[in-house]
Amino acid sequence: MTNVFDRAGGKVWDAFSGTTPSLSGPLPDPSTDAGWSGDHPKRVGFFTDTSVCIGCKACEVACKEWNLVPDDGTDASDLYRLTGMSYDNTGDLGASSWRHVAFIEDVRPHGTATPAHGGQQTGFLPAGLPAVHGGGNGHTPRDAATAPPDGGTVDLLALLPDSGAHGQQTPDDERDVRWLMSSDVCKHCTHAGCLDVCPTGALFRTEFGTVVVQDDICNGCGYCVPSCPYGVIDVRESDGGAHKCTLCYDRLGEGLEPACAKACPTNSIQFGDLDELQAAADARLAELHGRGVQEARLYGRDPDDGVGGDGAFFLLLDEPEVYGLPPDPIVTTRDLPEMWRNAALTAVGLGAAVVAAFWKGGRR
Amino acid sequence: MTDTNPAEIPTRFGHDEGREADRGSERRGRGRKGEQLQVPEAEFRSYYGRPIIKAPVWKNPDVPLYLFLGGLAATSAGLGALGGATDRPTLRRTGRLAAAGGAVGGTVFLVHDLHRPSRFLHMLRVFKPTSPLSVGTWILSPFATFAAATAAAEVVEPSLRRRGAHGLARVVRRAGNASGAASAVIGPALGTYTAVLFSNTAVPTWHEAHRHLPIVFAGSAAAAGGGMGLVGSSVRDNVPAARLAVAGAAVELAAGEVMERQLGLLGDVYRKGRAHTLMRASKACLAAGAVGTLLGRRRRWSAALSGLALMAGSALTRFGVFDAGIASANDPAHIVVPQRERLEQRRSTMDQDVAPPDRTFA
Amino acid sequence: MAEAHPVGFQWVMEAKRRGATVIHVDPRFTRTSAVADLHVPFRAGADIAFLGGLIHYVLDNELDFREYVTTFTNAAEIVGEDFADADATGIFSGYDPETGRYDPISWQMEGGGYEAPAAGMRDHWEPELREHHAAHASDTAGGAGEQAHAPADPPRDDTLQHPRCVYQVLKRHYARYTPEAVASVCGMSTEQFLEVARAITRNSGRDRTTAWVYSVGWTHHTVGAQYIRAAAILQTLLGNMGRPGGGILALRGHASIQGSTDIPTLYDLLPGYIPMPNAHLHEDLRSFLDADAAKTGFWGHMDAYLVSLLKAWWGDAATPENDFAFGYLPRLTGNHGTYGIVRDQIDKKTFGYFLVGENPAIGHANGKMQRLGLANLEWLVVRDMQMIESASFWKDGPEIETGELRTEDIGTEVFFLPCANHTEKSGTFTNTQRLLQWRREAVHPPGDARSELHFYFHLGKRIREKLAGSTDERDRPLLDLTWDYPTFGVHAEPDPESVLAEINGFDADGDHLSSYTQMKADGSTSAGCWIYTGVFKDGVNQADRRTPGSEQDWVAAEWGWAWPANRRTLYNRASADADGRPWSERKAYVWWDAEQGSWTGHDVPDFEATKPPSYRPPEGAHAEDALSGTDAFIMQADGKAWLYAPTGLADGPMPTHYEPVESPVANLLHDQQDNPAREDIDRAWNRLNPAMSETYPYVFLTYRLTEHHTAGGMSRFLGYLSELQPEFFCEVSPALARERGLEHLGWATLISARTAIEARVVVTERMKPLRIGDHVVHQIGLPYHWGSNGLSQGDPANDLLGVVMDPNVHIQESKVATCDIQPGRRPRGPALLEFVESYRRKAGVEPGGIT
Amino acid sequence: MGARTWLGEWPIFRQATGPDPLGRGAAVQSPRTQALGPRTADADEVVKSVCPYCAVGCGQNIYVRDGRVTQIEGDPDSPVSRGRLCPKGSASTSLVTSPTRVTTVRYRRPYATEWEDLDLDTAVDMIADRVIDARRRGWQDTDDDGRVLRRTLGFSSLGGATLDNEENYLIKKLFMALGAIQVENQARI
Repeated sequence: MTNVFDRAGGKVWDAFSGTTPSLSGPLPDPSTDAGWSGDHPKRVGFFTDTSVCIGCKACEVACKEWNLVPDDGTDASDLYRLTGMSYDNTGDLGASSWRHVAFIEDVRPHGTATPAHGGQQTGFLPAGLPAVHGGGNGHTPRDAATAPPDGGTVDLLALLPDSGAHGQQTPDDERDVRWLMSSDVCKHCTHAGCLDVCPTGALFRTEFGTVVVQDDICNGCGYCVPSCPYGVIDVRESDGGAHKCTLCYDRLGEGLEPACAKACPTNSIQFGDLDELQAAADARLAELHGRGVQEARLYGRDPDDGVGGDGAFFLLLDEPEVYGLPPDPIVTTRDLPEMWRNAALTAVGLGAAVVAAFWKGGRR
Repeated sequence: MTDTNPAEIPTRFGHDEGREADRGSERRGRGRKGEQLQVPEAEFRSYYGRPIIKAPVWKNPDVPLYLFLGGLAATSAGLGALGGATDRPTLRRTGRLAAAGGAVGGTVFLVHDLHRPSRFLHMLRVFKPTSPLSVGTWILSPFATFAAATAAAEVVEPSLRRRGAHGLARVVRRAGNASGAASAVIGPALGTYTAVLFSNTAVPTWHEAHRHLPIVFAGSAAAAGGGMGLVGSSVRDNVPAARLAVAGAAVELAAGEVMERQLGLLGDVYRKGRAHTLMRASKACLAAGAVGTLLGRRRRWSAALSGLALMAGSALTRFGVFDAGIASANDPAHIVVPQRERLEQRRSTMDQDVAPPDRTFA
Repeated sequence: MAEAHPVGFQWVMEAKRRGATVIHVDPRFTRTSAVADLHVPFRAGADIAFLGGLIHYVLDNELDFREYVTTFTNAAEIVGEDFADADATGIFSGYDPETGRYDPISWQMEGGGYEAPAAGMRDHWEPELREHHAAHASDTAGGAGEQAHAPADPPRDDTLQHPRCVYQVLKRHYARYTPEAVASVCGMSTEQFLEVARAITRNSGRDRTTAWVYSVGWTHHTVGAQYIRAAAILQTLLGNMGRPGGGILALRGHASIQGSTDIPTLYDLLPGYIPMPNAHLHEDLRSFLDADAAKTGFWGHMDAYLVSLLKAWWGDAATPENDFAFGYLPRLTGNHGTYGIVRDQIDKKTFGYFLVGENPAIGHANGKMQRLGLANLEWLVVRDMQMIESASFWKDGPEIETGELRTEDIGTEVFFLPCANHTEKSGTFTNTQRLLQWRREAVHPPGDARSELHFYFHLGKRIREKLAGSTDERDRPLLDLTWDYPTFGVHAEPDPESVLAEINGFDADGDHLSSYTQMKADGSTSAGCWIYTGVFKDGVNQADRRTPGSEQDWVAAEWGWAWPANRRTLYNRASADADGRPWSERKAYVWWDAEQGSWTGHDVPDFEATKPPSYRPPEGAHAEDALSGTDAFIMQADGKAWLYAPTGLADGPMPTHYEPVESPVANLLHDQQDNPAREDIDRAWNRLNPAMSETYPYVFLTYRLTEHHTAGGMSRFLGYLSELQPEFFCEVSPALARERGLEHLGWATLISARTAIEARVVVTERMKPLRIGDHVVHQIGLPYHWGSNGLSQGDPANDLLGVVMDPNVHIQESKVATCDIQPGRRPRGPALLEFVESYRRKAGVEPGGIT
Repeated sequence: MGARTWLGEWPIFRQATGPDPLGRGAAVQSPRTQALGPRTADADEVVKSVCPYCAVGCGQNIYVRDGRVTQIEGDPDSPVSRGRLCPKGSASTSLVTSPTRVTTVRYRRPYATEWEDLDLDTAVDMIADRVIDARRRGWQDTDDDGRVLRRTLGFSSLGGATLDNEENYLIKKLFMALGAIQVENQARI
């Protein structure tokens, strides 16, 4: 036994001390890293091309139907209420929303907007959706007392461009509106914070390279919730378990594609082997840039980013934060060795302090 | 149209506070009126001002109390063990009982915090060095076992002696000493791992403080354990507790201050709202407790009072840090602004000729 | 399209990916606009001005596809001298201000007598007119009915220069529809208009085609039929009909709304678009056919279609001696459209009502009118899956709240019978592209739920049993009816395939017909719907064919079955030129194969397979034989696409812009403000807002959202859909919000002469105020899915609408009307009535009420 | 089953002995997860169908187990829809299994304030009686000019756009035989 643990311990240490680069950075094959043998399937993922998204929300419904996810909302009283965030009444990803379609009404002075994709090239003004304050719908911040004090209703009216930066110089009929839609989902990160911090092994990396919660294991500790740099996973009030997109793990084994991708009418959500999706995405980006859609950019595609690249990545038409995505997410486990070192040193210090307190113990 | 009812604001969206009449004039600004900020307002864009990451679902007060009790137990175990070794029976007794009480109480709160408490034992399926909570479980479990055994010994031994079972009492005492020593050795880890627990999250105010938080928490643990020692031990025995408490309070105060300053924008959560109140109260308690200890250690009541103040200060820090994290998670600016800055920095250091101009890795 | 037909929209996105330009012309900025290359916001109800402007642009710049136009349309034909254009007045010749109706006799082509439209419609006009036409026909054609209908080689000018040739008449009619004028009417910039005009003309011709897609945004108007006509004229001029990538495509909103028009649960049609007979003195089958069927083109066989139908219904009881039981058919005497029926319900002229899968209390215009109709019935049968508002109106309808009705005073006996859903029965839906697809039963319906097939079959059986032995002549049709479908299962479910087989029809030997061309008028064949004949070809349920799309070409002819004859594109003969050659390689679809001596191509040719392009009809030829090898529009009596329609329309031979009845602005193109031939229901519960009313200054339009379905019976009761669009809301522009003090997410009350409703306010830049002349027009968007039942609830938007109708099809104008909007919730109870009345007083509208 | 098996399944043991020392993948997979498969895999039957909402006519596959619908998905074979569905079509399973669906006859007497129960057969019989009665009372043999009408205006019908062609056919056929001309549906709306 001792040998076994020594060996394992050695491996743990290797992984941990950076000999095996598995806490951050590019990782060609996260499945192998997670102990799946060499003949496991290729890593799969989603490429969500928001330039063809029509915001129909089929993905949201198909996901719920397949995964038997309950209606969202914390209780019946706020279930059937408008959020006022354009046609988005889901609000965000959560335990009961594994797909979330964001709607952004982006207003620009006439002639400066680029058609959604393609069309003639016009200038691009970075003036986009204004920052709007307040909790919006859904989750009023978990602890109202600690909510940002400026939380108010989402008062779009007060934020309309003619009362803002563009001021009176752009009358109503000289403003163009761009309506951006994007179906958000769990990113199935190469380095998944939720998975790293899960103390029970409920969250695990599958042979497909995806990140899945095992509901029979999860004890609802909630650690994964704040560990996700994208705010994806959450604990469901009704059953206490943490839930998020499984990339339809139960379907993959049978060769079925995930429910959302299957339903998506315009193929905005594409499912497949990640390397192929990446190639397709690069080609699509080049095509859009060729057509003058300069604001198109890929998000989560880069294996050098803070999470080692996403298994579910996106083509966006504006800055990520406009869609509610963090502009430069990192997996905090990246800093864990340093944190452990600090904690260990401090612990030593604390122990020393206790001992020191007894130094030449003066007694009254 | 005077006979229709006035517009109703749906309760789901309405917050009474913060409805500034002229919010519209600050489209891109953060729109915080009437709030004196040290950090200039940052411009950022977001999705309807909604949080980007999810705030912890950890329960309040369970988790702050667990942190506090863990810290208390961590140092109490050491005080108990060394108190026994240096013939300070009241400190020994206090330390041992507090260590056990803290560990058991902390475990109770930790289990209660789970949304599926019956599955607490699932924590023992795995050992994950990447999960501070897993590591913490493997710290807490033996610690609590040893501490509880030690406390049991502490309680059982005298009664054995009273019944004349001296041999058995001796065995029990030795066992208690051994397990007490073990818990004392493990203790400091229990006191500082919780800092990693918080830091290893995407909550900006916690993660960015990962260099300071262990020190703050260590100080807090020392203040709590020391404070408990002051409360529970006699004036004869309480010097180490007083030293530890004062040192802990000093460290906690200093490290806390440094942390808040170095957080910059992210520190704003400590300068407003409930976290601000809690941290102010914490500092006041710590300062009062430390001064009280220095001046009044020799009187049983003032020593106890100072000890209570220090414990309160320690606990309030935990609550304050917890609240600050929630507020930070709920504020999209905490995500967007630093990450944007990071991106800009990276971009500005990139060679413009090499960087593909048409590809944005956001 | 992306909004209400997202999956169909995948093909638009596919086309766009391949380089197509997508233009969205809509008062709203919808999900479609979001991904379109160009969104042209414009004023609801201005479509004919817009389309007329495009026609003007085409003609003015001679951008029409001239070879197509001269080959396939009536452009070269000469209009009679009596015809006077609408010109500045907006009224064509033949209008009688007394009756508000047109006599179309002056619209006829030169040298031709009165020409019957392709099928039916002669009874559209007042009895006097009808008799007049009959006389006229007899006079001019020497008493031989047939002669009256044959195109007597009308005079033509193929140079299109004759001042009275259709081309020139059309050009004059649209002369006033200049880009500047129509842009002003529509509220768009001239540049925007020209951008569209340039795009569609550039994209039409030999090598390119443009398609127009519409939904009820074009039909829900007092000039709805003319909207479609306008598009038809434009598309025909540009050569976009009968060709791949062309056409005018209707997106229909219910699973088998196409099927319920083909096999019509509609009062004025028999299956296969055969007109219902109207009441005439001494009318028999022959005189009906003489008057209502064209003699040339494929309607020339209406006798065979009708006799086969009568044989399908009355079997052996339909004999040559009794006119094949033609006399069994009930006769019409006027408009019995749904709004007329409801009016009769309110007047207690009709006593019972079946509602099968419809929720008129929410889904139909003027909900109050609908509910009053229900409340004045003796009995009501509702068949649905959920407890819809039309079943529970006596308990919780808005009129109960206002005190207009009291539950205890409502005498309606209500039977709510649960129905089977689409997984619980087999049968065919006909989709929006005429495709019949068979669904197979997956599970049995629960509890008392039954299919409609079961209900009506057994109801019919029960009634026949109760009347068995009756000697009353009026019961003969019922007792002689063929009503003996095989049944199966514990509930004795009729076999739907046996019904489909009856619809398909049988020949004299009892074999399944394979084509309507096999039909005979001698009673030897039977078929329930001639256009569906072939769906059971060879005894095989063709609608159940499911060869995967991936294993077929792009026409996918082996999936399901499209009427007629499994053709996927109608009039596809027009995809080849006069000589039968494809207009271009790229657009090759159906062509003449001279070697084989037959038409061939990717689709089933919509033409007699072996009729060569060079065919010219002999004198006096009948039916299809009277059409030449270039007459692609084979259902037309002359085989031509009509740019100018001498018959068939009640409100003019060419589409003319009229303002909606409730319009905030004056008609800038013609003196006549609104459709002079429209139909009204002038009752206290159907008051109309005056045009250009300051009391009701804003335009509103009703529409659907992706997340819901029509009146909500299939969506508001489902959690997954309700949570996505949880509340009734109105969409307003920021400018209107400022003008009226509306707050985002606050409440607003919307008021019309009918009632007032409340909605959450959604302020959005997607709604744009428009400048019409010097007038700023605000438009308010109202999704109409909500009612008081279900998981997500709200006031019904359709309650705000009044009923005014198109004179051709009796469809209501519900896509544009006016209202006022004010912040805050609406008054409750009787106060609501007084509130609405105060508006009516202010606007000078007669008092409203429930009688 | 012994300690050995138990130990072998203990993820920590697997962590220590297998290729997943950090316990992030293979080592922590639970037996239940390992056995996971799509619930459609054990369907008794996959039935071809068509979406009941709009008129695009998207293909649907209906998965049935033990006489109940367990899942409805797009039919990839359909050249109309290529397996895709909109949110409404995707909600078809909810539609057909809705807990608020009414599956028994509900009857409201004239002037009553509440629903009551009624046997289906009785209901159909009562409706047949009412049809016969209304037909008789609304009957018109001729109009004022003596033109033959042979029809009844006693009752009417609305609906059909959501029904099958076969059902519409029976409705039209029966109503024509009854002389009832007032048949309408959503196509007029």
